[in-house]
Amino acid sequence: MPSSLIPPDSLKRIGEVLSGPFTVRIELREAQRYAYAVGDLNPIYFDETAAVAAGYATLTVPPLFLTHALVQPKPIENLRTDGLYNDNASIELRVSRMMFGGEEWDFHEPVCVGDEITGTTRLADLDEKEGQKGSFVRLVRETTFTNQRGDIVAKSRQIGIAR
Amino acid sequence: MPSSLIPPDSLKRIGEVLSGPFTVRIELREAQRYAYAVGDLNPIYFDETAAVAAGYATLTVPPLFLTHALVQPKPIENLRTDGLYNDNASIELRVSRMMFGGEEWDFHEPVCVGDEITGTTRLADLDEKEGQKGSFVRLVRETTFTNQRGDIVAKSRQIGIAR
Amino acid sequence: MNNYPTMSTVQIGDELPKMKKQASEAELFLYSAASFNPHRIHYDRAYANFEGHDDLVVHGPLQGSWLTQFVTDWAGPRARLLSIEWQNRASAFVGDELIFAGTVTAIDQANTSVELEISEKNIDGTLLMPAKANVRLAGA
Amino acid sequence: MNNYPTMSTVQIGDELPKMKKQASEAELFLYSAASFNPHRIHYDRAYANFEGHDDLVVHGPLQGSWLTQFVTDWAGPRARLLSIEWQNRASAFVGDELIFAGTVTAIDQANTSVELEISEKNIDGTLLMPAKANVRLAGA
Repeated sequence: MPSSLIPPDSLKRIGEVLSGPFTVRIELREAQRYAYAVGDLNPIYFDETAAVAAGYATLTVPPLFLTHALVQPKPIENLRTDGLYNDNASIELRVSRMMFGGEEWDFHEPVCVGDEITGTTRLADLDEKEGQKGSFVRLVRETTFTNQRGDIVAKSRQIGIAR
Repeated sequence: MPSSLIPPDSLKRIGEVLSGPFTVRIELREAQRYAYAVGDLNPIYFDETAAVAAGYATLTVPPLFLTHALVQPKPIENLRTDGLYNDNASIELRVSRMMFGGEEWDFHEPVCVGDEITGTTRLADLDEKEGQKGSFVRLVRETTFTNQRGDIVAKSRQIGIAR
Repeated sequence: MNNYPTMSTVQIGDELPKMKKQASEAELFLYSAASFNPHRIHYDRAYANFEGHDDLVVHGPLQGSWLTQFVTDWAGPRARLLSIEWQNRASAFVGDELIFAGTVTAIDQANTSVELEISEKNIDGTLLMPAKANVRLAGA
Repeated sequence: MNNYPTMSTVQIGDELPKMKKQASEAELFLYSAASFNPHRIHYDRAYANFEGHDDLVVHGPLQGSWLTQFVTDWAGPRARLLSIEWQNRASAFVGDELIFAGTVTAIDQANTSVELEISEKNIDGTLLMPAKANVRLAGA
């Protein structure tokens, strides 16, 4: 059955790189601003002695900060009315609303301040499902994060629900 | 004549260090986010070739970014109702409202990405004046910015008006 | 010494100490700023209403970071979060009191890790985010 | 080649090309974020009203950075801003059309620099920020 909500050209994009690879250095101040904003005062983000005592090479960072560390500065010319940016990561769908459905993370290696992290995001999955409120689209963006030694440090799957 | 708006203990603070010295590295991404937010797309902030052609060692940064580069991450526990932080830089005054009066900047040396900038802010001036709408307080915070070679790169004077 | 769980002390059914979060307008702003997210539904009430939200929306990833904090506060700094996942079932809004609760549901002695089931609810008892996490405990 | 002013071409009375700025809610947010300033008067309309402001307030330092951009756009990348100062006479609010204008008021051949008088006005013609700048021009 052809999908009513997903144009064929969008289906063909499964597997495509949506953003990256981008490489950034994990910055102390960005990570600490993030931890403070979350209200997470874990000493392994603020006190090098505590981080080393906990088995880290130096200060580590909140696990989910990785997503945000990769965000590239963008010009305001690309702002949309909703405050988000126009970018190539948008997938064309016959829907009126995209919602945040959830996330799945796997952590493989610690990430510390000063690490050079490379992130690449792909369209991992895109399909139409039937729910109680009718058809909806499930869209999965998977990001693989590697460090300067080539180790995969984490993978995230961000699930979008569109209807 | 004794000042009616400035308590004697506050007057004694003239010359006192209000914040710093803090040393920060000028970060490319922070500076570019600032330039984008201002809408200032000068190539000397984004294109290393253009910056070098204009006489800089590498990418330079918007002149007024210096103030913000020095802002320290702070815990949300210290947030006030107005969204600002409680800190020691507050000067006790018998006034109900503090307004931004203006700024004065002198630039001595270029500042480039990667520079280590140290900033120290002092209470440079505090006096009571008579205006058309009655007495007001003029408060001047002066910040001196030096680089990793010990050169003074800039000075700023931020003027607050309180009544 | 501390009271963090270890593989020898942890038991199936152990409950994590509850955690409460309640974000103000300024705290939502700070998270938007720290996560480089200019989406107006998190700081512009009129725009959030225009998009059909009752009030300023608490970011999904902020709640995700609260879930990770809930686990790591319990497990201690020497533990390692191995995985976490959550679903967004309903929105949280500025000022909402949010309660995090969790239970140890499985213990893997070979992997020195435990599985947790976690819930984030508002004070009406509405389940906002069900979550699961795996964490390797420190010590022996 | 370009049309940036040099010490041999600049004349007293030269006018800088006018510049217009108009900041949306999202742009004010982005400046608050980029300048690490959580003050609610810049993103929380109800709070701005509570403090007596007609609407979201445009940051003074943002207008200051617009003033520096106004000068450096005219002077070109090889010029050097030596000093700038401005006074905050009246507030600018989200969505206001702001017009920057300026004139060369003095030329210092020995210092290879010029002095500028600048104004930022809203479309009612209200002077929001009078400013002065000194800039060293490139070339000869």
